[in-house]
Amino acid sequence: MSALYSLLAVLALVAAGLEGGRTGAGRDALTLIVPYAAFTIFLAGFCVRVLRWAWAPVPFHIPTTCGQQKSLPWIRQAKVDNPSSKWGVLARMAAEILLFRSLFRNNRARMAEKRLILGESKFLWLGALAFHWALLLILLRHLRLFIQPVPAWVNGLERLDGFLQIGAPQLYISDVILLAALAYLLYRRFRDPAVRYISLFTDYFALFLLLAIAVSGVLMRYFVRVDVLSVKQFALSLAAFRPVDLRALSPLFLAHLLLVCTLAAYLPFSKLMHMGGIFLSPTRNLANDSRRKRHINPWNYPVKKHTYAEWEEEFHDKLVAAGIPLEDEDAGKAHTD
Amino acid sequence: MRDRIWIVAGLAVFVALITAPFWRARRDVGDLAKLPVLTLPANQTQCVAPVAYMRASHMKLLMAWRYQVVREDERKYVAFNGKVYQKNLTETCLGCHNKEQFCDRCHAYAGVPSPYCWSCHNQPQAGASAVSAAALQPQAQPAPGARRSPDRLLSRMSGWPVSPVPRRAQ
Amino acid sequence: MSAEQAILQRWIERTLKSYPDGMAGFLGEERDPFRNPVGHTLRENLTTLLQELMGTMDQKRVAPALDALVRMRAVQNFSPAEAVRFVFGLRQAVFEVSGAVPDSLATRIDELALMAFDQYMSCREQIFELRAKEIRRRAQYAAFEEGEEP
Amino acid sequence: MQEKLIQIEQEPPRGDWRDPHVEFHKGAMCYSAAAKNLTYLGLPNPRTWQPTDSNWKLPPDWKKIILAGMKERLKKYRSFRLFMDICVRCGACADKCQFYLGSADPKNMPVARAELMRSIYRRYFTLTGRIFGSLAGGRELTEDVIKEWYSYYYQCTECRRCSVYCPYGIDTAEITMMGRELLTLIGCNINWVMEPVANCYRTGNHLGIQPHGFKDSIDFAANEASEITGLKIEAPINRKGAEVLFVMPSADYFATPHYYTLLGYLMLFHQIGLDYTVSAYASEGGNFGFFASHELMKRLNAKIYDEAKRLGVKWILGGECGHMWRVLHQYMDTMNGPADFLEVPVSPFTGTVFENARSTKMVHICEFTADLIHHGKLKLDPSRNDHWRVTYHDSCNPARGMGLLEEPRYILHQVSRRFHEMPENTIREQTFCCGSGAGLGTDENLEVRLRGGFPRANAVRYVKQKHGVNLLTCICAIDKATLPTLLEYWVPGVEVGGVHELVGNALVMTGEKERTTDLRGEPLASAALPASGEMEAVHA
Repeated sequence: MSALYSLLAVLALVAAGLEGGRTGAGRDALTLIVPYAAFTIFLAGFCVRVLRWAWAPVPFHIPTTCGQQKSLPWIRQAKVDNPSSKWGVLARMAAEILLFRSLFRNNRARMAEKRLILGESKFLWLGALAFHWALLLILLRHLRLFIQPVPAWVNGLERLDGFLQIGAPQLYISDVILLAALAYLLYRRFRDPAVRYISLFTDYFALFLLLAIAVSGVLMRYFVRVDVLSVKQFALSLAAFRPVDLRALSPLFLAHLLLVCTLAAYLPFSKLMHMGGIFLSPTRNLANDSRRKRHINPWNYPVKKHTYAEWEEEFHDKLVAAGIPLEDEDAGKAHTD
Repeated sequence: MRDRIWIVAGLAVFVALITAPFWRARRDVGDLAKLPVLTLPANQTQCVAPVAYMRASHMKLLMAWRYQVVREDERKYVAFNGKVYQKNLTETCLGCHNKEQFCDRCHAYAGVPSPYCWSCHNQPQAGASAVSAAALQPQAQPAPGARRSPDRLLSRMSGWPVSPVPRRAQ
Repeated sequence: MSAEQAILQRWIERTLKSYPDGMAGFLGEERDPFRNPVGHTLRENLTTLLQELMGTMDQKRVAPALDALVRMRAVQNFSPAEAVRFVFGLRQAVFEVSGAVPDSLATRIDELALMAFDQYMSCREQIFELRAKEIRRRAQYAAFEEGEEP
Repeated sequence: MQEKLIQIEQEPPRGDWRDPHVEFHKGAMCYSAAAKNLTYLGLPNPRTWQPTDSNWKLPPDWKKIILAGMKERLKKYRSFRLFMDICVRCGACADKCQFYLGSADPKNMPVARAELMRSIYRRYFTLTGRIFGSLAGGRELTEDVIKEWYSYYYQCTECRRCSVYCPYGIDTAEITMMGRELLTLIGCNINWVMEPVANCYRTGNHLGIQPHGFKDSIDFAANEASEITGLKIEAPINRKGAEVLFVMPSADYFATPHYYTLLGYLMLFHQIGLDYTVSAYASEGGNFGFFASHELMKRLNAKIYDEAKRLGVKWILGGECGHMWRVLHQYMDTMNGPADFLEVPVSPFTGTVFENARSTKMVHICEFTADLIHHGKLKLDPSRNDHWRVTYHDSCNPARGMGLLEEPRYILHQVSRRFHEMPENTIREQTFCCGSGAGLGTDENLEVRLRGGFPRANAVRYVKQKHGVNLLTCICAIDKATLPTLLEYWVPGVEVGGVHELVGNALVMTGEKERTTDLRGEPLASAALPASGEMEAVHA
């Protein structure tokens, strides 16, 4: 049900984008109000969310250790999976964020009959990694629309992405990968009963939304061409807070824009905040040095204890009978029995 | 507690990166509205297809031409208005347009540098002489009557009539 | 695929269906014996049982295979009937593949079912014994706590 | 007709997990905490009840208490707030939980276990949840939700295996700990946790053994060690001025097979001449408070530093125990430190400075012994362990909360000649839990434990069939207490022992008499096991 609802929600957005530009008021809303509002919500929401995490302290030092600790000098430490220094933590976080290290642990490639067997769980890692990197590349490529003159590195990325030189406009590999990865992630959510069991509206909604964005973008680039010059002019004018009404913006572009704005505005309220949260995860971003350095809990408070004095008083006679030394006895005498 | 400063710093970097286009755009605000100034051909008033189509999809036309010429030996192109052209980038296109003053300017603006057309084709020496320069401004939508394509969905999504992509010059 | 393989496939699928929806897929697909002990146990021992039912009914192979299956299902929140029902699943699997269940095989399946029931009971008894043992050990602690000698 | 009968299938109910529904089965649930234990500890809502009752006698304002408790914890624990927010439900954790693998109950997937809490978080603490309710993944807090929490937060051993595979490091142990803290606020505890906590608070150890009983046990062990070796081995208690305070889990001096490990410690300490003492006041290293709330953990843990200070020792040595070391390694210094009255631990025999324990001043016995062996301070005769074919079970907390992986292996390689690892994806940080940790090691939920322990047992069976393994060593008191039952059911013929039991066997002591039996009183292996070839079993 939640899958259906979220699909309907995304389709409604697509329809609103396609049809909304037919009237002047609608176009104003789509090209002016929505982008600014979405961007503001995104920035403010993102910051609030991260700051709220930041302001909750990390009372205890709880890294999950995934390798040998640093203990005796002759035992080889797993410096990345069980870091004891800042650099180790940096390496661990980098592996986590850039390569999805933990998901990869899932990934135990096996050689069987001289062939590499990749099971189901490996595809999750591959799909997730492919999706995120492709998305990043695509976002960076979009900078060509927001920056004038276009920086050389953005052009470089484009050239890299289109190095297959298929067709004109050139086919971007990232587009293909993004679509394939999204399709796989969606397929997996439907097909794997365990994942289906836990999937919520928001899980499907995010996937459908991203898929709709990707499809509309691909359509615009390869099939229903839009006038890139107008788009760029529009993007630059937005960035300069001097929006111009551009009649040449096509309905498809408006739909794409609306979907992207929805994603941006929705992000701070959703699980997509994992993009910021991963940096803060206390099981990953702490060095395993809790015995070497004292970790401070800002709200540490005194608790009720059963003190030694109370204990000795309660068991006094039994202690004496058993010959266990008491507090005020001479320490040396205690060890006689 | 001490990590707050790192988190806030990281967040600040993130916000700065995200908003960079805004700062940049505000700095160069004067130039932004300016689309590239193109040098239009002096001797022609009409391209091989409507301007709106050419702006968005000229590469598709070129690719179709290449295929038809190289694979099918089809060299004649009948335009939307009935005029007949040679399918020839160097002769037909560059006969009117100047690479540096026409193609490259938009390409640079849109961030599509140096398509691989230029690995084979050169600007002919006696290139078109530039007479009138005009800033490229958005064109009004073509009149509904101009629609030729039966493909209404595509034309609605793109906002202008699906162009006469030449399948076969006939 | 030979008929025997087809039968086995169906038998395994039927048995997997006794697990909750979310689980059956994983149990059926993940082949690593250590990541998926339940699925592995099912696959391996159902295979052995089928070979023996079709073959010589070697008790040295049948008993451990049946034990492994029943021992597992005896702790998995199944009712006694559900726990041993998988044996009858074979009858259905054979019927689906070959259209009829030979009398000799049917008899063997019935026999196997009875064995499974015995095995189930002995596992349950063992669980109760183990519990009783732990409780006894606890009672010893309690006695010790009161100050008596262990 | 026959056709029809056969076709009856058990299709599991395809429900939405958000409709809370729990049935408590005898054999698969834990009994409630006795009122006297809660009263003694001053905890809320002591009463007589059982989870099978329809009325749980919750306090009238229980809902307010839970929501206020959640709010407070969201402010105090970044882990809690973050883990509530960022899960993407990718499902990577699902098949990593031994309870899910063993029970096939989808609510035992770590992600689902966390969603039981997240749905409440979303409904009451997020904007979208408050507006959109169930569409945003929220649900109402009802008594059934509390029952569900009770059932599933007491079916999690806080072993952190899921956390290893989570791309964001979401640690279900953190969520389970919060769930149990919230349940503690309204008096929904299990007795197997609260009784040890109350005992420990009063007497100093989980079993409630009083000082004289403690002394009897220790003396008994010292005598037995003396008898085995023919030496006079003593174990000082509450001795002021010793260099080292030794703290072990109470099971070591009371339960078997832990007891043999204690013999091993005593013999080791005697042989090297360690200047140490044990304490009757801080006679427990393990900490069941950890399984109820951070506050209870701190209340129990405080005794160790207090006692070290009172006795005037220089540093502290800790025995073989799993969650004890999670607490000592990751919580003790923060909660009850700084231990500035102690000195940085230095091994008096090798001069090794334990830099990694510079602040906490507490060293793991395996670190200590490995250092001794590495410096050639011990004479070992591994042939005395030849009757054992040994494997090693990484206990969850030392593995995933500390990273103590190689030290015990180094020791085992030195004291045993027949060591075989279990398959790679079931050991070290990927180790499977015994299924009985975090206060679940009781008899009333034996079936849950047997299911949860199945993946571990499955790996043990593999090495038993392949290498003839007959001893599973581990460094955790709960493992030693519960794995024997588990293995008796799943892999009969494999015993459970401690690493220092094997050290005690192999240790050649100055002036000792010739040993004919091991610490268990079983004859040494001149009657050796059949060679490995004969034991080789056919295994696919």
